[in-house]
Amino acid sequence: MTSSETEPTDDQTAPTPGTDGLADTADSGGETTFDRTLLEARDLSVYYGEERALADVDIEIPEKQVTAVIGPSGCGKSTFLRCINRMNDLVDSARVEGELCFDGKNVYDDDVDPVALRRKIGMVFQSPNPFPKSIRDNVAYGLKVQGKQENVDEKVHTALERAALLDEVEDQLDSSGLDLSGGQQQRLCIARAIAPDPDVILMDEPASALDPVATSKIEDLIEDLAEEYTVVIVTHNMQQAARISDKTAVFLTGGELVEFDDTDKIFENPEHDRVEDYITGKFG
Amino acid sequence: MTSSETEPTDDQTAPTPGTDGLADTADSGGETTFDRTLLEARDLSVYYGEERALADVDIEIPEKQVTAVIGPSGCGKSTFLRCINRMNDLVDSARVEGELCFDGKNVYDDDVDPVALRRKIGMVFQSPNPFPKSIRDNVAYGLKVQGKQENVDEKVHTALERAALLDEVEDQLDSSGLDLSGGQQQRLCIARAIAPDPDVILMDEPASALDPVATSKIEDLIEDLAEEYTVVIVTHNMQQAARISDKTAVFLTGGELVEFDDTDKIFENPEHDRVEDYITGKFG
Amino acid sequence: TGLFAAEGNNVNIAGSSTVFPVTEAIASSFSEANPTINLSLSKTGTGGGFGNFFCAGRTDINNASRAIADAEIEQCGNNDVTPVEFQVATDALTVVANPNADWVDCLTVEQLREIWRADGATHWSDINEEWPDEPFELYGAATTSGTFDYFNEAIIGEEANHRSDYHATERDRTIVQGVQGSEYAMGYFGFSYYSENPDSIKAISVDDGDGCVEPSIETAMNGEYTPLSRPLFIYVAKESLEKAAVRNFVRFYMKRAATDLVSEVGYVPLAEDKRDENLETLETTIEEVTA
Amino acid sequence: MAADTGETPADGFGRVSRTKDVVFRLLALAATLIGIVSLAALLLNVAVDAVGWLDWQFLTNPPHPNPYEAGFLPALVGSIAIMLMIALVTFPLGVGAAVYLEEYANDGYLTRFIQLNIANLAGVPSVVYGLLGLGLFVGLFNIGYGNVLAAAFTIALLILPIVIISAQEAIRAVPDSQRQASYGMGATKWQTIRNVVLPRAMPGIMTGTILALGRAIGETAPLIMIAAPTTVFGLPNSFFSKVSAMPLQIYNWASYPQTEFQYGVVAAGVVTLLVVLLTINSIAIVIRNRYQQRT
Amino acid sequence: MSQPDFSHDGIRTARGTAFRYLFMLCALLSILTTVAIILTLLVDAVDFFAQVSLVDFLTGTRWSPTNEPIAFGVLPLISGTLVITIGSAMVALPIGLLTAIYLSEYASDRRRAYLKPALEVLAGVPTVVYGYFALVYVTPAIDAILPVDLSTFNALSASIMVGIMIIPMVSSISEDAMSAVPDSLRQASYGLGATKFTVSTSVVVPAALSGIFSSFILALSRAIGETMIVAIAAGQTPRMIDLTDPAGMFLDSIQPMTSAMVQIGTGDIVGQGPAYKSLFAVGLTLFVITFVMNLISELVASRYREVYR
Ligand SMILES: Nc1ncnc2c1ncn2[C@@H]1O[C@H](COP(=O)(O)OP(=O)(O)OP(=O)(O)O)[C@@H](O)[C@H]1O
Ligand SMILES: Nc1ncnc2c1ncn2[C@@H]1O[C@H](COP(=O)(O)OP(=O)(O)OP(=O)(O)O)[C@@H](O)[C@H]1O
Ligand SMILES: [Mg+2]
Ligand SMILES: [Mg+2]
Ligand SMILES: O=P([O-])([O-])[O-]
Repeated sequence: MTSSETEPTDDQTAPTPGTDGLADTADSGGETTFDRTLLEARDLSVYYGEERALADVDIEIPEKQVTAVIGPSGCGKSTFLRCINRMNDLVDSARVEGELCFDGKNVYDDDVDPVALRRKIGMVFQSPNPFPKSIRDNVAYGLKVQGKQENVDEKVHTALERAALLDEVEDQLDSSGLDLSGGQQQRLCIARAIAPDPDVILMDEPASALDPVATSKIEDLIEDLAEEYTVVIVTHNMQQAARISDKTAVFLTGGELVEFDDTDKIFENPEHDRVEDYITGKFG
Repeated sequence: MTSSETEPTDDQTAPTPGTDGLADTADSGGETTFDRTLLEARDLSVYYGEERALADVDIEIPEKQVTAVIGPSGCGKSTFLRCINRMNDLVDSARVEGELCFDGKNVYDDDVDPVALRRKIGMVFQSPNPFPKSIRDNVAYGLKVQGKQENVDEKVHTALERAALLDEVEDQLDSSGLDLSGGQQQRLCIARAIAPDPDVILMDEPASALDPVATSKIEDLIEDLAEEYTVVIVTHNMQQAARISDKTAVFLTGGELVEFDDTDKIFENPEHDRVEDYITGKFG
Repeated sequence: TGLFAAEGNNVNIAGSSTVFPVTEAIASSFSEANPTINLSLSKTGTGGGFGNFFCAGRTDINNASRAIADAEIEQCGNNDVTPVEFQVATDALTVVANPNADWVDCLTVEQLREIWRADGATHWSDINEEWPDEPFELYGAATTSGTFDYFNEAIIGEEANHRSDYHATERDRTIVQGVQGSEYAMGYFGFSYYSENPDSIKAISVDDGDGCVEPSIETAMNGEYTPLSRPLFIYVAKESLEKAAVRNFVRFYMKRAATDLVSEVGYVPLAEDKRDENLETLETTIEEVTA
Repeated sequence: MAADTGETPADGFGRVSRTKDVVFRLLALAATLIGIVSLAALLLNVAVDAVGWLDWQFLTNPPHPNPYEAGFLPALVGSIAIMLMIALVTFPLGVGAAVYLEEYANDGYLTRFIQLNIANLAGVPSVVYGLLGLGLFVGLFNIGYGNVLAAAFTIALLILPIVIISAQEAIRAVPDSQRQASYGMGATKWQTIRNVVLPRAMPGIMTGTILALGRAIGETAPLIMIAAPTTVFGLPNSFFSKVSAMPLQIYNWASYPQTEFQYGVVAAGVVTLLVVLLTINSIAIVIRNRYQQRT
Repeated sequence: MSQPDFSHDGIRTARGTAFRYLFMLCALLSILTTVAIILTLLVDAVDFFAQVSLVDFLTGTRWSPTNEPIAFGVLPLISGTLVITIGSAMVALPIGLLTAIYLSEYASDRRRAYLKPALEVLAGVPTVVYGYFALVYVTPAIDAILPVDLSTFNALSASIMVGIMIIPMVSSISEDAMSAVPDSLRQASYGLGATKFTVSTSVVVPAALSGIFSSFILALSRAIGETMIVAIAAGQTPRMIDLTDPAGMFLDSIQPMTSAMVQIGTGDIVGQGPAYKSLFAVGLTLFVITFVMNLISELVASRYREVYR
């Protein structure tokens, strides 16, 4: 909330995460650098039946950067993520208020077809969920449902390459996606998500089911992806958020977005005591 | 392990838990006070299939005191408890090595009938599990299965009274045990466990499903019970262990009993760094 | 008598499906007067009833649309069952066709033989060139039934075999429905099945050399309807007459066999002298076993 | 489809055609309803046809070749007698087998073999059970053909697998914490089963058994195979009385020459059979609902 | 220190053992049943095959147990069974599968709550009632509606009725398999911009395929063993089917194995000759076919249950 009013600047360089970023952000105070905003929530609230899971969230997510969403369990991180591609439509009890704009267009407008919307947004889930099909069919699935039938093989290869999986599976494209290891499965899911070439990739705790080695591969991959895609990632692991993201949004209990800023700023010098408490582990 | 060599002393007064105990135990160093040992494990190991859940445990549990068993999740607390009344017999894959003596008799000897053993040992479980019968029949259940058919009504009353439940249910003894609140149900289960007048009461996280008010009633009750019974209680709540127990056994991952001593000693000045780390929340 | 009283109150009957309706009608009115007697009645065909039930000592009474055969008497004898014959009605075995088959109303015995024998005619036009050039669709009694035996003997005779490529069934209802369903169908069965369905099927008159005779109760009773009218029987095991229930039922049966009850189900009732003769036989036999 | 998607989000995101979706949904709904609706239509037909035929005299008379005098009583009583007998046989055997499989048997080869065998038996055609009854009860044990005992034993074997499977489900649904509580009190296995497991599983077991009896009451082919008589006039007065049953009587009537049987008497019989069946099933549902709240 | 007494109580132990074996006996009864089925069928079938060669039985194309010339070729009966199976499969498999998809993917919980029991009523209606429906209502209705020459006894209405009867077997087992497909797969598909139709047909159905397959086999096995519907409505004409003439296959009377068994069982067949014993030979054939199918279905089903524990 503190930072959502700031205007995007021309500065295209994302602040590099790590300790060297500390001085910059500490100096700039409330002032933060912004790219072009791709996603923007205004007064976004979500209710499950009577219960409010997201409370008046305002946020501007920049294009082609990694934005991390962190917060204690049940604070509404997943709910927020699923607002972006309207996956909450699938939950009967869910009700959304406010606006969420994708490139200026409110995705909750009546004329928006959520199916069409989702074709612009890839999604990767907490635990790897490949289809019980061949690796090739898994990656080609999105192309198939979206009717993008040309050059399928080429696109499958490219997607697997971008997902840093190609080398490992190149000669077993016809074996089942379920036969891969957990980390490979998750990269397969990433390949599946990027194959139809979406604009945004949403990831909901994509590494929580993985071992440290697999996790670090996925983290490397996410940083690469940000060169071409806008990545929004939910994580419960603060170190992970600090390592890979450019921006960090901190939700706290009650579905409130307490602070949104450059990642370095959040981790080194947050505005709010509650955020500091949460980050240092005193709460949550 | 540190203290298991020390001989029981004549000192019948259990050290009172709380801060005043601190000075005593801190002063006495490795020296601890013991009552008569009722339960004694020697080199006790338990395997589930190939996996070892309890590793060479040696412990002497004194009579008519509260012994708390704490440790991180999966460390083998429940497994240990269920060794005492041979409930592990019901798990096909479980295999026990070493000895566990009840009043000097190894309960794993061939001539021991686990059914007879369990009649000397009451057990209370994590979440209240009353039978879908009347309150009276619930409490009388042990008497019935054990063939103790005289003065059933009187014994039911006494048990309910000791379990601090009589006042609340006196005029609805014939209504179902399921109609009680969670805390009442758990006290009903305690009444059920003590009605046949066992020697030992085992409790496996008896308050973990309860709200704070119900929990504190149960805690009071446990302290009272120790006047007549030997109580062994598993808890994941260190504050609870500190509040109610005389002795504390700390298991750490791998089913290892790392430290067993007077509760005050454990909480104020543990021998092992790992125990200290665990108790202060740095680990587990 | 409670719900589970003695075996002695049971009367078990099996046998001919042709005689079945007669026995059913009589058993029904008998059991209304005697509710404690458990009468059971099975449609097994005459031969099946003799072979599997009656002569095996499993039933007290067998319905029969033909007289008992020597082999069957022998089988009964081996099991100490003594069959006592009572004629209970007369039947006019009826050949039927579809009402729309307007070209045929009467057939000679030779024509019938040609239609029903093995390697005989296959098309209507084989019998008469003016008739349609369509294959027969034939429905008849199952081979072991009394009806089959009787038809086989009266029409086909010794020299030829009854054909086997026809719809053979124990269930006469099937024949009615089959013939009703196809213009080129033909079938035969007991008269009662025709008399119940005179609108949906048409009876064929039979010419035994003396001109066409329509099957009816009258023509059967006065002996004009040849060669297809036949006597119907029940056979009672002499040994079963020791049971009071069986005695009472057979007495009741004999009296009723001469009444309209029989014509109501489509058969010719017994003449009164024949009935008296039956009753006499019955009482004599009863005396023999109860003595 | 991709071509439908507009390039500039400001104009919305385009629309993806839902024609297939809608058509498929309607198709699936139609498929779901087709069986139910056609059954309802047939039931309606038979109910209409039964009007005027299903009356007191029909329910209290013995059968008769004259459709206006025909009655259903012996078949009705026969069905009920057979069913009671079946309940007496299958309930203890079914519960016993289920208790063994759920509470005693360990997960060895024998158990899995028994389990597979039970699943298979549940799928053996009823006419084959008829032959079993014919060979075993009528032939080998010489109980007699077509009587109450032979009929009940034969159909009991037929529904036993169904009873066992549903009893197993009911027993499996008893929470393990209940057994633990009982063993913890020093109860023996049998005490635990009798005092804790069975009382708790009983509504489920009863429901399953009663539903299986509903299946039993409609069985015809096994009765035919054990040579149950075509028509019975009196009420069964011993275990060895020849017995008919409602479906068998219906099957017989369906072969009678008169159309009054086809469109009247048989319809009345069908309606009676369905009413009895429905009553049985509603008893099961009442039991299930009555006890379901308590869990 | 006097040791506590935890010794075994003889009576208690004996009672426990007695109950154990009593219950075990009940469970073993099911195996006895199977053995008894096989033995009763085999004993008489062996008698039969002593008089009729097994080869003639299995390859003969004429079934005429009582009519001269006598022939015991089972193929016409298997043909009849095949016709009914094919016919009922054409009704039940698509309808049952669509029903399962509707229930699992489209119907709201409330709607499912009354549709499922309503469907189960279909399976609970006695088969003799279905047979009666087929003969008395369905055949005349088809005859009136379709411009075909339908025999009174025909495979068509019998197949339709058998098909309707087995719909619930297909739908409920398939639905179980579809419900077992983890939601995460559906989410993945929706997340890629799939419509409900695509999710159902390209993710849920393929993932539930083994369960669906198992439901198909089980339902067909049930159709093969169905007796009363065919005995009442399909006729008694054992004939070889001509697969090139589908109309003739369905419009005329046929005789499946079960119906032949009923005919022999009620027929006017005397004594212990091959005509009577053929009942058991056909019964054995039927048992073997359905047993193998049930076994396959059970094995396939247990595999799908493992996939998503
Ligand atoms: N389908 C649902 N129906 C009802 N309530 C829901 C549903 N999904 C989530 N909630 C509730 O909404 C709140 C936010 O849930 P959400 O899943 O967004 O949290 P989260 O931050 O992702 O938590 P976690 O870290 O545990 O995944 C929680 O209180 C949760 O119980
Ligand atoms: N029935 C069982 N079969 C196989 N392994 C088991 C079984 N019960 C427990 N274990 C394993 O044994 C180990 C110890 O389990 P135990 O239940 O004793 O832990 P615990 O300390 O009580 O944990 P918690 O605090 O979570 O209850 C764990 O690794 C557990 O996975
Ligand atoms: Mg979440
Ligand atoms: Mg535990
Ligand atoms: O049943 P039948 O009268 O033809 O033997």
